[in-house]
Amino acid sequence: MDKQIYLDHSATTYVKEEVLQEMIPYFTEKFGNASSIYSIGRESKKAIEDAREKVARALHCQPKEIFFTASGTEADNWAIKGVAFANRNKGNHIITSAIEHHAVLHTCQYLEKEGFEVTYLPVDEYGMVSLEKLQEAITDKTILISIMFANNEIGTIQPIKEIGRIAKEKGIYFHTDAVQAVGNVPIDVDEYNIDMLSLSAHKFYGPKGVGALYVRKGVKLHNFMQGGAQERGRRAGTENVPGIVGLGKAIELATRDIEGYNSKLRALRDRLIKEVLEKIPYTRLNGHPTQRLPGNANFSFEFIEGESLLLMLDMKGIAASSGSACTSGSLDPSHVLLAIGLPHEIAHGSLRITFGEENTEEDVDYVLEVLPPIVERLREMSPLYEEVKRGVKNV
Amino acid sequence: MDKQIYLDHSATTYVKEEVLQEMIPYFTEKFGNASSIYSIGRESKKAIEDAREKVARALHCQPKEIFFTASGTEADNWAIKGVAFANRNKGNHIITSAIEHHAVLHTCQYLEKEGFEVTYLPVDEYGMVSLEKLQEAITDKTILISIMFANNEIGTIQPIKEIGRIAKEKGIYFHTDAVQAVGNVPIDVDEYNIDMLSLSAHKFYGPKGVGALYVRKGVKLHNFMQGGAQERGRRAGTENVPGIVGLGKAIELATRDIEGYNSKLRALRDRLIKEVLEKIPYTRLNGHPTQRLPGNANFSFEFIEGESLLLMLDMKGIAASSGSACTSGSLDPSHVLLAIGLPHEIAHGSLRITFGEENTEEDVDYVLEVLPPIVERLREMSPLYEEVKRGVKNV
Amino acid sequence: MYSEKVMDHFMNPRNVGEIENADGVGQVGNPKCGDIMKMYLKIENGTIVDAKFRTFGCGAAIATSSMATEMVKGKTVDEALKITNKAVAEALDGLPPVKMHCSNLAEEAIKAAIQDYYKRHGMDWGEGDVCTGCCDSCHVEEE
Amino acid sequence: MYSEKVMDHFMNPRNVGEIENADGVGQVGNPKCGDIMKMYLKIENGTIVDAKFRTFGCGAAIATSSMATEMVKGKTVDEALKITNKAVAEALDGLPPVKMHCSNLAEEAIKAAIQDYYKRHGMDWGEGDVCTGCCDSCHVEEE
Ligand SMILES: Cc1ncc(COP(=O)(O)O)c(C=O)c1O
Ligand SMILES: Cc1ncc(COP(=O)(O)O)c(C=O)c1O
Repeated sequence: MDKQIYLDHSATTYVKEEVLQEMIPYFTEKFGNASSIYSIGRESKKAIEDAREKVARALHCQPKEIFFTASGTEADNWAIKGVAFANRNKGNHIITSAIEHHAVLHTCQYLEKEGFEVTYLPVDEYGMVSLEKLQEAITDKTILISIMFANNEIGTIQPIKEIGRIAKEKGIYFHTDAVQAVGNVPIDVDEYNIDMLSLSAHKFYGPKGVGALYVRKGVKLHNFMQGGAQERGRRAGTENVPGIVGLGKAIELATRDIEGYNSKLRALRDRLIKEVLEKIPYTRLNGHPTQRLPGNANFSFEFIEGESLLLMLDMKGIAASSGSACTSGSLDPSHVLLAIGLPHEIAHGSLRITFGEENTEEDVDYVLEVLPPIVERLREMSPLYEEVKRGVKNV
Repeated sequence: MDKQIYLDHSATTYVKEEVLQEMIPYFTEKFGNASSIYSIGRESKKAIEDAREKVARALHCQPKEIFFTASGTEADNWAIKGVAFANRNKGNHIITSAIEHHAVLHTCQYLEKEGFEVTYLPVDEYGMVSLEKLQEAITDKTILISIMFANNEIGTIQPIKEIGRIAKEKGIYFHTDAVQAVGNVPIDVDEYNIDMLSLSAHKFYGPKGVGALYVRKGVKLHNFMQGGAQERGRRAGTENVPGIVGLGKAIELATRDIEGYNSKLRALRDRLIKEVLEKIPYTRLNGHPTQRLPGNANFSFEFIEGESLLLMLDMKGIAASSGSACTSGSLDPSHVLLAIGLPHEIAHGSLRITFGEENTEEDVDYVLEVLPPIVERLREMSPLYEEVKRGVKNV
Repeated sequence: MYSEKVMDHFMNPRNVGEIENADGVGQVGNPKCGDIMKMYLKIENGTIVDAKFRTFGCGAAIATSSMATEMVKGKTVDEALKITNKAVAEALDGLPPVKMHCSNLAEEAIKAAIQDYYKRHGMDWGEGDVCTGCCDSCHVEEE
Repeated sequence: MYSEKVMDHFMNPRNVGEIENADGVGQVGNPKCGDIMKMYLKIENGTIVDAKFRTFGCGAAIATSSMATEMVKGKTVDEALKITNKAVAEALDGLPPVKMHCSNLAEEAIKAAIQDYYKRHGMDWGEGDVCTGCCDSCHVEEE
C-alpha cells in the first residue's frame, strides 16, 4: 500500500512544521518553570503570555480572559461544572443539545446525578437546534446554556449568534464548545455574546494535550483543578509551556487566512459530496447542506456497517472515520446520527471524511475511485442488502 | 553573565535529548488519534500502551493500573476527589499532612466545603509525619489517607511503607503524591501497599503537561474528567501521544540506574550542605538530615528574604528557588516551613537548591563562592541583622 | 487491533453468499446493535458439507463469520454444536476484548442454522438458547 | 517581571545604611509578611537633607526603599508627606500588581519617619495613619 491519504482532520491533525519548530526550544534550553523567578523561568512566562495574546486576537477578547487547559475536554468540564457549582444559589437548570460531544454530554449527565436538571434540546434532521425550543426550555432556574459551535460528526454549524443573543437577553451564561470551529470558522466572542468557549490545539495543527477556555470577565466560575497559583490562580498545574507555545502559533496560523482555507476545503468537500451521492445508491448526506464545517462530509451508506468500511478504506491507504474517534471503543451507534433521526442500522453505517490543509483534488479522485467498489463489496456480503435486492424489504 | 547553573530540578527539568527524539515523530508523521481505527491511529495506540508498560515496570504494577493524565496536579485532584465522592457512603473523613503540595491541600480544602472532614497531620521539625498521630487520627469514617512520598520543598521522605501498612490494616485507601519521588527513589507499589500514586513527567526529564495516576485494581474511584472513552473509559480527552511517549521514555531512563544517580546527587548535596552551614552563620538546614531526596538542600538564612536572594543568585547565573515554584506568585511564606516550626521571618528567607543530572562539583564550588557574599550583602541591608549585631535582639 | 488472521478473513472472507436449497438457515443479531449474521448450511447424513454466510457488521463480525463457516464444514451436526465462541476466537488468533461478542454471534448463528435444520426435519430442540438479538445480552466487558 | 529601573535600584540600592543622630526614624512592616522597612531622615529647617534605609524584603521592597529615599532628599517635610505609593512605583517604571504593596510600604515608611520627627519636636500629628504592620491591610489584589 503506497498511497496514504489522511481524511480525518476532525479527529486530529498533525503539528505543522512551523509550530513544532517554535515548540522545540521550550523542551530543551528554555525549559524553565513559568512560575520561577530566574531568567529562564521568566522566559517561559513570557512565552505563555505571548501565546495568550495570540489566542485573544483570534477570538477577539482580552488576553486575561484566556486560560490554558490540557484539552478541549478539560475546558468543557471546567466551564460546565465550574458555572454549575458556582451558581447553584441562582438555579440548577442547564440547557444543552442532544448532539454535543461526550465531553459536554457526560459532564451534564454527571451534574444530573449531583442534583442539576439538564434539558437536552433535540435537533432537526440537519442537526440544527431550534431557537424556539431553546426559548421554551428556559426557566427562571436556568443558569447555563451550552451549545456547540459546530458538530464534530456531521459538521452542522449552530446559530451561535442568535443563541448568544437569547442568552444575553435572559441573563444566562452561554458556553460554546468550539473545538471543531476554531480555525475553521471566524469567531468573535463579543459579536456572538459568548461567555465561555472551549478549544483544543490538536484540531488546528497544534499539539495534542493543550487547550484553552475563554472566560468572559465577570463570569462566576469555580476552579476545576485545585493546586498551585498558575493561570492567575484559576487553573493549577505546572504550565505545559511547549504545548501552550504550540497552541499560540497554531491558532495564529489557522486564523490568518481563514477564508482562503475555507474556500479550498469547501471546493473539495462539495465535489466529493456531489459525486458520492451520484455514484453510490442508497446513500445520504448527514448534516446541514450549507451550514456545515467547510471540510466536513458525512455519509450514510445503507446496509453496511461503518467499521468494516473504514478497515477496507484503510487497506487502500485512506484514513477516515465513522462517528467520532472518541467513541470508537464503544459498540453503540453515534448519538448524533440517532438524534438527527437515522434508524439504528443506518446510523451504524456512516462515513465521516474531513479535509485539511494538505488535501488535493487528486485525493478526492482517489476516494471516488476506491469508495464505490468497497461499498458494493460490503453490500454484497450484507444480509440486509440481499433482502432489498430481493424486494423483501422496502427502503 | 556567562555562567548558567540550573539548581532547581524540583521545579522542573529539561527534556532529555533521547526523550525528545522519541516524541518528535508523534507530532508529525505519526500524529494519528489513538482512538482511530486506521493504521496511524493504531500506531499511536500502540505507542501509548508501550509507555504504559514502562510506567508499570517502574512502579511494579500492572499496565492497566496506570492512567495517563495531563499533570501531577490532575492526578492528585482525580485520586482525592475521585475516592471521596465514590466512597461517601462509607465515610467522609480524609487524612493528609500539613506539608502536602497545594494540589493535595487545596483539593482537600475544596472537599471540606463539600462536607468532608479533613485531618491535616502535623509534622515534626524535620517534616516527618508521626505514625502514632496517624493511627490516632483514623476513625471509622476515614476513607482515604493521602500522604506525599517526598516533600517538594524540604525533601523529607515519609515512612511510606509503614503508612501503607497501617492503611491496609484498617482497610483505608492510601494515596501518595510521588511527584517528587519518581525517578529519585525506588518505588514498589505492592511492597509499600500504595493504592494510588501520582506522578508528573517534567520532574524526571520528561515533558511538561503529562502525568499519570496509578490506581490499584479494585479501588473505587469516580472519574474526574468526563467525556470520551479514552483510557478505558476512565479519563476522557484525546491522548497526548507525544507527551505520553515522552513520559514513558523518561521514566524508563530515570529508573534504570536510580542508585547510581542518587549517589551522585547525594555527594553534591552533602558537600553543599556541610560547607554552607560552615561558611554562613545564622543558617539552618530544613528537612530531615538523612531521610531526604538525594538532590535536595533547603536552607534558611536568618534576617534576609528569599526573593531578593534568588534575584541576586540569578544575576550570578544561578537558578534556584525559595519555597515551591507554584507559590511564587503569593506573598505568604511557605506552609511547609511554617509547619516544621520556623517563625515567619525565617520562613521567608529560605533557599532551595535541587541538583540534577548535569550538575557537577564545579557547580557546588561556584555556589559556595557566590552565595556567602550575597547573603552577607542582603544582611547588611536588613534592619533585623542590624538589631542582632547591636545585641538588641537575641537569636 | 486485529490479528493478521482476522484481517485475512475480513479482507478475503471465505464462503460469502448463500446456498440455494440450504438445509438449515439461521440469522442472529440485530441491526440496532450493528451486527447481523445469516448462515446457510448444507447437511448430508448429519454432516455439514457446505456453509455460507452473509454478515452486516464490523471487521470482527465478518471474520468470525468466515472462520465459523470454515470450521463447521466437514463436521457432523453434533460436533458443530460444540464449537464455542472461544474456539472461533482462538482460531482467529484472538479478538480484542470489546469484540468478543462477535464470536458469540458466530456460535449463535451456527446454532440457529442447526435449529432450523432440526425444525425442518421435525426434530425437537429446546428454545431459548439462541441469541436474543441484541449484543448487550452477551456483552463481554473489557474489565 | 521587574522593570530595569527596579532591578537597578535592587542591585545597586541608593542610601543603604543608617544616619547617626537622625532627626526622624520610622519602621514599618512586619517580619510575618516578609517586609520590614526602616527609614532614617536628617532634617534641617524643615527640609530633608539626607535619607537612608535598611530593608528586609523582596526585590521590590528594596528597590522602592531605595527610590523613596532618593525622592525625599531635598524635599520639605510637607512635600515628602505628599509622595504617594503610586509616585514611587511610577518612578520605578511600575511594579508587578502583586508587588504594589511594597510601594505602600515605602509611603508609610516616609510617614513614620516624619511622624517620629514631629514627635521628637513635640509637634502633634494624629495617629492611625501609619501602616498597621501587616501587608494584608494594604494588599492590592491582581484582579
Ligand atoms: C466538539 C468537540 N468537543 C470536545 C472535544 C474534545 O477535545 P479533546 O479530545 O482535545 O479533549 C472534541 C474532540 O475530540 C470535539 O470534537
Ligand atoms: C509534590 C508535588 N505534587 C504535585 C505537583 C504538581 O505537579 P504538576 O505541576 O506537574 O501538576 C508538584 C510539582 O509541581 C509537586 O512537587
